[in-house]
Amino acid sequence: MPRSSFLNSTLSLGLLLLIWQVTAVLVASAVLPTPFEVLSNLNSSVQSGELQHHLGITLYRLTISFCLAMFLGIAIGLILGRQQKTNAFFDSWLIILLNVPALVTIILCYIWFGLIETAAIFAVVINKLPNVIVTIREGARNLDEELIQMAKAYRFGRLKTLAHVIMPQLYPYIMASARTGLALIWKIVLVVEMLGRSDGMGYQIHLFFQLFDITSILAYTVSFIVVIQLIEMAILKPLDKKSQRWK
Amino acid sequence: MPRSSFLNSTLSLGLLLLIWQVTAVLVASAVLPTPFEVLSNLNSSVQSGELQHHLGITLYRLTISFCLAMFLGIAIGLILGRQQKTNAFFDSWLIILLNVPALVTIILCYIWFGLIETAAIFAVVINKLPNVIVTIREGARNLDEELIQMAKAYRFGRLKTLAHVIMPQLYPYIMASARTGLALIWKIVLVVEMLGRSDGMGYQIHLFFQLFDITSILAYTVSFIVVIQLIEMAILKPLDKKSQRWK
Amino acid sequence: MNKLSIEINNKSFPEISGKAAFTTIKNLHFDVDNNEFVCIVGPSGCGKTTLLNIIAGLDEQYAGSIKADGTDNGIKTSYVFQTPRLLPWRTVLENIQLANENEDTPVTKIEELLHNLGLEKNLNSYPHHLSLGMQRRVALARAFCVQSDILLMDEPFVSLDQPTARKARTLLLELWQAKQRSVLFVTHDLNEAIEMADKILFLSESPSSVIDEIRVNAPRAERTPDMVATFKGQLKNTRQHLAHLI
Amino acid sequence: MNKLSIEINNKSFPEISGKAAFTTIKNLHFDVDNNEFVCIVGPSGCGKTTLLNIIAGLDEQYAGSIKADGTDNGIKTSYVFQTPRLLPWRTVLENIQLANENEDTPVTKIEELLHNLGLEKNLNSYPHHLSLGMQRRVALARAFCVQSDILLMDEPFVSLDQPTARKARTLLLELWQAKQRSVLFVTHDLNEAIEMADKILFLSESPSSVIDEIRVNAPRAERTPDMVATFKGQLKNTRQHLAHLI
Amino acid sequence: LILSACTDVDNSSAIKISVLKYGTVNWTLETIKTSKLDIKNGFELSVQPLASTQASKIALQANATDIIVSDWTWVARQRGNSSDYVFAPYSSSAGSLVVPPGSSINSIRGLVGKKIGIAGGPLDKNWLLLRALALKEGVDLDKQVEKVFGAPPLLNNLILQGELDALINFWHYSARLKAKGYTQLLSTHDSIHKLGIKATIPILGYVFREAWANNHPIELNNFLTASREAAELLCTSDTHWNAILPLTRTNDAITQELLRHSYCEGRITQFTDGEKTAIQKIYSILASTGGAKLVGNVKQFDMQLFWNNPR
Ligand SMILES: Nc1ncnc2c1ncn2[C@@H]1O[C@H](COP(=O)(O)OP(=O)(O)OP(=O)(O)O)[C@@H](O)[C@H]1O
Ligand SMILES: Nc1ncnc2c1ncn2[C@@H]1O[C@H](COP(=O)(O)OP(=O)(O)OP(=O)(O)O)[C@@H](O)[C@H]1O
Ligand SMILES: [Mg+2]
Ligand SMILES: [Mg+2]
Repeated sequence: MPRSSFLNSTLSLGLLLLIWQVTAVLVASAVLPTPFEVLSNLNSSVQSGELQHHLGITLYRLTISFCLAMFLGIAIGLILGRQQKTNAFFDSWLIILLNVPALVTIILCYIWFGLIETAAIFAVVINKLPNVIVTIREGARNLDEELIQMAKAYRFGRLKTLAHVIMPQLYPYIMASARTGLALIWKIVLVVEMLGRSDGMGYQIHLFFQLFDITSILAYTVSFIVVIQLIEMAILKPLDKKSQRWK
Repeated sequence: MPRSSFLNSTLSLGLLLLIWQVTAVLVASAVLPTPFEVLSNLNSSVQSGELQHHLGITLYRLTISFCLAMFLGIAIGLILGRQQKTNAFFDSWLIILLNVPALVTIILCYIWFGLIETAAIFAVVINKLPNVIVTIREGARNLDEELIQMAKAYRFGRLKTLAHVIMPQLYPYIMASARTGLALIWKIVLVVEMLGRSDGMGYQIHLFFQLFDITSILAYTVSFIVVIQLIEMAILKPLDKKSQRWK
Repeated sequence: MNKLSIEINNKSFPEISGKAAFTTIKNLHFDVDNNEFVCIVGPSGCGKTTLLNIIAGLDEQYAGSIKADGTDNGIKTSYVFQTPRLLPWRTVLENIQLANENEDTPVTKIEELLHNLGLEKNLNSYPHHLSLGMQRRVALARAFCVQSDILLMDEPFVSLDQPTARKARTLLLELWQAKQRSVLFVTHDLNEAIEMADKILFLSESPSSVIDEIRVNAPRAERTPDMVATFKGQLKNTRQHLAHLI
Repeated sequence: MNKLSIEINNKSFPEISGKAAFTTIKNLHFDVDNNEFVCIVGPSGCGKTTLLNIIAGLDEQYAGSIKADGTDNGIKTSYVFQTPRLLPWRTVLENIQLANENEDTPVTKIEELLHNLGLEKNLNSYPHHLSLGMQRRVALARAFCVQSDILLMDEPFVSLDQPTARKARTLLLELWQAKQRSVLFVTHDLNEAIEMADKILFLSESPSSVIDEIRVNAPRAERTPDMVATFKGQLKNTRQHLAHLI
Repeated sequence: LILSACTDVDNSSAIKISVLKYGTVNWTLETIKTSKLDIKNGFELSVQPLASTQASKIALQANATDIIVSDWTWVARQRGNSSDYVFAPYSSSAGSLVVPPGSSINSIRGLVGKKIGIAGGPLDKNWLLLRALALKEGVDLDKQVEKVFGAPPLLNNLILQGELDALINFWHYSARLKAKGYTQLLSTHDSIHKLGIKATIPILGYVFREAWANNHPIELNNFLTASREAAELLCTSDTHWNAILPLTRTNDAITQELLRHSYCEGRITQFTDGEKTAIQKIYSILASTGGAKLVGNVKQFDMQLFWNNPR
């Protein structure tokens, strides 16, 4: 009998909190506040409305750049994975794009576009895009040729083949890059906001960092993780379930 | 007739350099130096031996933490992907680990372990690990049950099943996380070195940033990309080829 | 569509690490008349699947030509592959509908067909939850539904029990008579070939070519098991070079 | 190993979205004697593969027991699946060796076996470069090499041309006689069953159980096509309830 | 043996200090090292160069270093978090507000509606003091200008590109702009004076743990002496100045001269109770402008944070 998923996650989070609490008490340093301190900090940030403001803005940036990066990444990754020649040509570009430090792309974006919203979003997309491409490309290289032949024999056409034959096979790769992608974008948004925005979680966290206020940093982190957990529960998990129902 | 791969990459890199050169000349700003300027800067950094020193140290950190993160990530990802119950329990831990800002983990590592090498490497591993886990987990969820049954019927045993049945299926996922992983680790190593080391590429690049010396930043970036290209050509590409020979 | 003429001068698979280049088909020529039912018999590994793939346009790396009515415009095929090749993430019904979208075959017709093949309970099952024989029947239904100039079938009735296979054969003949088209039918079972075909092609070991072409002229109603056995006996006696295939 | 007694009281697949829970096997009991050759015949989708999976220990979600010599310790099986199930990233030889590592069958023996199955040229080919029939033969060779208490075979000889299938049958009988073990052989071809079996089990539609058990006592040398046809004729006349399966 | 090794280290006269590689403090430290001022003063200096100010703060927290350089607002706040840090003044060089050559902005009022870059974020002292000053004139800069927070080098570059109308930046960044003809509208000290506090207060200082200082009072004082001597050398001796020129990372003679000038001007000549009370007053101004964010739970400035020999 499987434990109910609710009980399960309560148990799991409870254990985590316990570990945190014990460590915090043992360490007894301002650098590792107890969960309680973090929660009360979180509470007051919510009360003041500050947290919602910055979280909202960051989520806005995150959503746009996530969608852009995923969409472009899947398209390009699919092309590179299926067309060996194109891939051979652009492979080194991809490696370069992957390994240019975030700092460089962010600075260049800000310098070219100015300290504006577009620059920030563009910088995030540029940083996330190559990761999506690389992951999807691996998936596209490992598609089942038999099913593609079937689609060809029955004249599915491009769109139908994409929707019914290719996408379901890419699904695990898309999920992997969506999950790691949310995390990566969040990490990059932090840097982007730190270097040149006047609002958002990254801006705030950096401010706290200057003051060495770990409690507030953790409070903001917790709020973001809660959002991600909600996304996971409301979108990704159901998607997973739906996509796995044929197994 | 396929163009030789050497010609191909020369052409591709040539085109990139050309685009860069033209943009740099058009922009004509200190912020986007021409390739030539960057190369001569690179040359003088190499002459002084400075670059090799910092590159060497960063590569050392990168290698250790990459190996650790991949090894642990594959093991944990496989377990979570195959055992639904364990996964249900640790899922939220994973999401938390994924989304704790790098800043927080890095600071905590340094403060707990001191500003030592171990702390730096540990911080990188902590940041990379959840990404590997998530990717491998998707792969482990999509293994071919028929082949696993076959292995069971013929009593392959754990190790043999792992080596001959599971690993080859995980291969594309491992490659995806190796490729994006090198890039991610490189990005995190930059922050780790910035926040608490007195050597390495991250330390240097951040110093250059304070002086807004984009030319030097790009020179260092180029040197790193060259290394990654070499890794790609000497290790990953041949691996790819070997693993695809049965197709 | 009228006549289909197939001329494959050479089909080889390129050299791959560990295996030298391999010529599968060499100088294989034959014609398929309008609405003709052609069975293809040949040793395992001789290139039958390769041949069907070429005709279906899935493999373009060969020397030769496939001409329909003298031109080489695309031929509309439906294809029962040697394995079921169903989309695992689509139900039985969806799998068939997807292949049929252009023609808009009404659902009731599909349901009737599935009923005839004994799958009435599994309209909404996913392929992974079916036995292999059931999956093969779904693949059959898919090919039967699609309107096409030519129906390619690669050992379609293996893995079916005798009664189901009999029913499927009848169904195929009915379908073929109702809506005339050419059929290319690969089988290892000479009885089946004699029962179904207008013409049986015998292929050699690879590099394969046509070693013999036998016409079966008896009307299909008269092809009882006895008649098939007699025909086979005659064949064995008159065509020594086919003995190893029988 | 001595006697194997199989008692499956109930095997059902749980409810899944879009499909209700489904009982495949109900009260299916039979024994396999030491070194007995048992053929299983039943309609497509009745649960034959499910049964073999249970015996092989691949499926443990059932009510009942599989007992060898009265105990339910693991039985050492080798299994020819309904699909080849070769590791695509291993060559033919490697695939067979991997399954054999515990026994250390010498390479020459494997090569000989592959030669007998007509695969002498493909020792180092990867499965993707073989035709389906060839892949099936590799799977046969793999199962033949492994020492086991019981050999499970799920329609092993479909997709093979007649001569190859004949050779494979002979090989199987030789192997079985040389190194005695029990064989469970699923087939849709009653002729094949009569030719090979000590005992033929007929299964009903699912939820399936054994509806009849027929012994074939003639020595194998005497089982000519004529004898098989006669035997089948008798069966048809004496056992009305089996008519639909014949 | 291990124990004795440990005590050995503890009793040694070595001082570890973590600073920005290209920061101005490092000029002083370099001079101490090259002129062997540490040996002469009876201690041994070991400098750990780091790439960011944050890194040095982490180092101090992690007990990986003895001394870092920071400002007293940070120390005040950390003391509130029960960290026993102490501050010894080092420099009064302060940031400033600069505008491009020929800019129409010539007063605080002129900033209204303009785009201003602010390095160091919304809690930056320079910015808070400017806001306080503007409030006295009835202008709420926080609401009436377009603020652009960003990294100091990035902002410097943006104003050069003409994307900003004015910029508040740290002094060594401002110096580079001034060398390019940019005008300094207001320095932090100007703001302080206009706010009615007549003292030139230190901005940066050496920060260390009180416990450590109490254990090493002699070495610490020797170090502070050496630091003053080194600064003196840099301002009076061209040879010494030229020796550290590479650390300024500029080849432009005007910039170099400006940097040296500001550096020397920022030397601390005296630090008496007068300055301390001035700092206390400024802190309360900052606290009222910056709010709880800046000061945390430290409502009252703790005069104990200044290093005052062993207590
Ligand atoms: N991708 C490939 N690369 C190399 N050789 C191949 C490839 N596909 C098939 N072959 C070879 O071509 C020959 C013909 O294969 P094909 O699948 O057409 O045989 P077939 O006649 O359909 O056999 P069967 O009756 O067993 O299905 C085989 O010998 C096989 O080894
Ligand atoms: N994973 C599954 N989930 C649900 N139902 C299943 C599953 N696997 C098999 N079944 C059902 O169990 C029944 C028996 O399947 P099985 O594969 O054992 O049939 P079979 O006798 O081997 O048929 P065939 O001769 O066609 O191979 C089928 O009706 C099938 O729909
Ligand atoms: Mg074939
Ligand atoms: Mg079956």
